Amino acid sequence: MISKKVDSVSKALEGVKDNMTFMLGGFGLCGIPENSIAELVKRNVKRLTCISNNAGVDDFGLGLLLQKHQIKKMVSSYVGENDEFERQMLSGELEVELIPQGTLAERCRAAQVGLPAVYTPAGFGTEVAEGKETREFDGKMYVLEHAFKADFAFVKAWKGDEAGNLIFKGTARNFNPIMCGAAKVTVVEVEELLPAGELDPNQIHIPGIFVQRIFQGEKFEKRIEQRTVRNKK
Amino acid sequence: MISKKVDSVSKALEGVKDNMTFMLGGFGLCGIPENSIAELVKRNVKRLTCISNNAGVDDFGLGLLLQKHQIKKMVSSYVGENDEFERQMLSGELEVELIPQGTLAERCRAAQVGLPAVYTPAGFGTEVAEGKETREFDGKMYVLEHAFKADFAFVKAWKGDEAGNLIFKGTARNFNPIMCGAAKVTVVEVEELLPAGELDPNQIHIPGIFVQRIFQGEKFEKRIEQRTVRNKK
Amino acid sequence: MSLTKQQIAQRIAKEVKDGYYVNLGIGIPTLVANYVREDISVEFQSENGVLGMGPFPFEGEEDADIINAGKQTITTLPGASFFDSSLSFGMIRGQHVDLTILGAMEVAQNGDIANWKIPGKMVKGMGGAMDLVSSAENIIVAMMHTNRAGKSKLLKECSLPLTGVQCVKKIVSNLAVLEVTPEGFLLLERAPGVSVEEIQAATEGKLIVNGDIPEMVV
Amino acid sequence: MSLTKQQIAQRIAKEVKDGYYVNLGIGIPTLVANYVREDISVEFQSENGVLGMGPFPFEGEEDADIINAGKQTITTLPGASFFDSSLSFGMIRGQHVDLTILGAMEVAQNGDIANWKIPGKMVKGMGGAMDLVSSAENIIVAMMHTNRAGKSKLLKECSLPLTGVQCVKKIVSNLAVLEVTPEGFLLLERAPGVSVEEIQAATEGKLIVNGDIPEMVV
Repeated sequence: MISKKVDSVSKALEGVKDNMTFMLGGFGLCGIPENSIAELVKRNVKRLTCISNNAGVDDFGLGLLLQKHQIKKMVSSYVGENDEFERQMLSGELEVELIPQGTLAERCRAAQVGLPAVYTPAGFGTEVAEGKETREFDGKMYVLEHAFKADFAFVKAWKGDEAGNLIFKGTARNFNPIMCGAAKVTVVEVEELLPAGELDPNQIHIPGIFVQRIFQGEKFEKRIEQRTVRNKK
Repeated sequence: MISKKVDSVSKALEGVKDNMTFMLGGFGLCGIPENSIAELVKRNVKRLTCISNNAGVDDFGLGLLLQKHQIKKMVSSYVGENDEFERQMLSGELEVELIPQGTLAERCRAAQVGLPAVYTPAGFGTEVAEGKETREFDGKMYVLEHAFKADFAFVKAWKGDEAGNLIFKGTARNFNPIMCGAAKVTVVEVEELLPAGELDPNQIHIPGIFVQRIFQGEKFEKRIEQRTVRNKK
Repeated sequence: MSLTKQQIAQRIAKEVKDGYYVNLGIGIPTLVANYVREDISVEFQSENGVLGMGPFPFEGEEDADIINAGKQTITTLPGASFFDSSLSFGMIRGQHVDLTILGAMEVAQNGDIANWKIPGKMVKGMGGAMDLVSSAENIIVAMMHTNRAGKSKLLKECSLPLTGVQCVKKIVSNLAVLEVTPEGFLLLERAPGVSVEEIQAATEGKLIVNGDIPEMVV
Repeated sequence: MSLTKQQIAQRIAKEVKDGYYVNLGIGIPTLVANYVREDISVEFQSENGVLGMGPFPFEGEEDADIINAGKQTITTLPGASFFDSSLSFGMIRGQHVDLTILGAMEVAQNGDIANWKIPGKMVKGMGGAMDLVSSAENIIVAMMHTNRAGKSKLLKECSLPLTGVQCVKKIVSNLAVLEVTPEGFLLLERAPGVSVEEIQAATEGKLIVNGDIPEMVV
């Protein structure tokens, strides 16, 4: 067994530098790498390019990096619910590339599995396809989208083992599995870090080969963005 | 819950016809849809095109269809260990398209997820790439390979529920998950068919949306091709 | 009288057939789930990675790890499954989802749709909408027929940046049910008490009226 | 004296480093697992969908659902995982597997390899070999230096249909260890008691001999 375990978030983030490109898992605030984000804030690395479906809210998630002006460019599919983001974008401080969510997902996966590019119908005929190669297959039009290139992927999983094997929970899975191995270094924070052999090999969502470093997160706030409930009968 | 359950292999295979293209899961004899194959033999459908990593052995798996000359063309990555196959191929009775195993896998997945084609480095510079588009990305050469088109996919899973959700076991997983939803109709045989709600939503390998029909297999022989053991100390 | 948002959802619910997998967008589409007939089997997919969504959780039972694409806490029903974003859009792109219901700011008579951007004003992003509209065989748009200024949102050509081209098949607005045909918006049903003339006046794009147009039943 | 197949495997095992994920082909490569140092951490991947392979099962404990790419019954070690063929080749294509060891019928001095087909004779197919050789950064070939007729298998150009182009980095044969360089086969080590002249005689492709060539230690 090849151990991927590191003892602290600080060790897990060794090597992060200004001007790097990061991938960050999560959908809204669900399944985001909270501990790694906190450490990035602490380290105050600057001029980052962040690939993440959303940009957090003003005071949580990637919003924390935005508040400190650490992000130069965001690559996302949806960036609402964040006033500071909107301010920085409209003022031109922040560069933003908006891409379809499925394209974001497939460009992550392409990087993970060594495919250079994919043809997707999403965005054909829209400004998303401007300047990109388009092509017809079987009478339908597709846009060529390239695999992402990133320095670090920050991932949040539910359970993990020392070998780096991961299990995600519910919709906190989202982009996390497909970012594993899609960057030069994949750093995973888990709620529960187990010895190798404790996870059923059949139930592993992502094998440890896609992970370079895994650590037990100190604290998971798991903030809820839209608390919707129904009344008990 | 949308039920995919059918009561018998015979109902599960309704609509199979001569000249159709089938995908069949399995690697060697591991994880093959034994019950569906037996039913195909019984129905004696002819001139089939079969997409499957291997072609079975003389008296099991796809070998049973070969014995009855039901297969017109095989699309596989490896077809050793089958004398009847070799005889039919060398005599020209059987058409054979050999493609790299990873290409086979990705062409299945492409069909499953609506990607028209993929660029893979496998086979570049070899006869596999003859007549195909090749292209450079970042200094490396790739071959364009198209998504498969098939009428039926026959899949073997370990556990399934009435909603069509599937869990595979060990290396019997192989091509089975990526063939689900890659054909017009996906037929799954399982060792254990459970009511919806019995499987943990987090542990499902393939959601039921990719499956049209599911049935409990009557019998699974699960033949071992190479029984290798070590002595007890 | 023009329909309320609830009534638009109610009318769209009639388009949901037994055995359908359905993706519901944010806003009016989300309400559709409340009106689907109980004697048919339908499963709701949310592109953030869940199939088999159920109602909101009871108070105190919310799970931050189980949300829908609107980031609302949800529950799952028996037969549900979770999956990653790649497989989720695989379901969508692979046309395994039978029906997509989403909102629109503008629809053109050729089926073009705009619903993600108002240049210089609204820049939230397209989320999964471009994937959905470019892939789905069956797209119903839930929308108000006109904007607050009374200007038509069913146009000859969209003025806003497009989300997708020639993809909308049907529209249920507060005034009418319309089919998008190669010739233009074919009027199928009127909201109760709304006249063809009123619909015509609210429709900038080409409206096709063939014979008597029935009132919709909601 | 030329190496046995076991000794070739033993020599190759020295190339396996701590922390490596390794894919072993069928034949001599499979034997490599037996000789890897026990004080380093290595995981074996098999392209049919398992990472963390262990030894063969004890008699009576074979599981038909747990096999390797050679279709042999196997076991798994703590930390193992199972996955589908798409993710498996994703590991390979995405260069997450650190070392690929496979057999060859011919290798050319530019690194081309042929190991899947003898026209009109052997038509078993390439299996995963084309994916492996086109993706791996680090490929070691385990082979006999000559065929049964004594003809060299290390050639100027391959005569058989290729499996991959310019991909082989290192060869461990029964006679020598060689590196594939832009100039040709660079001789690194001799099998014990085998002379440079013998190796030269068995090598049709360009052999580069720089200075004294040490005997290999197995």
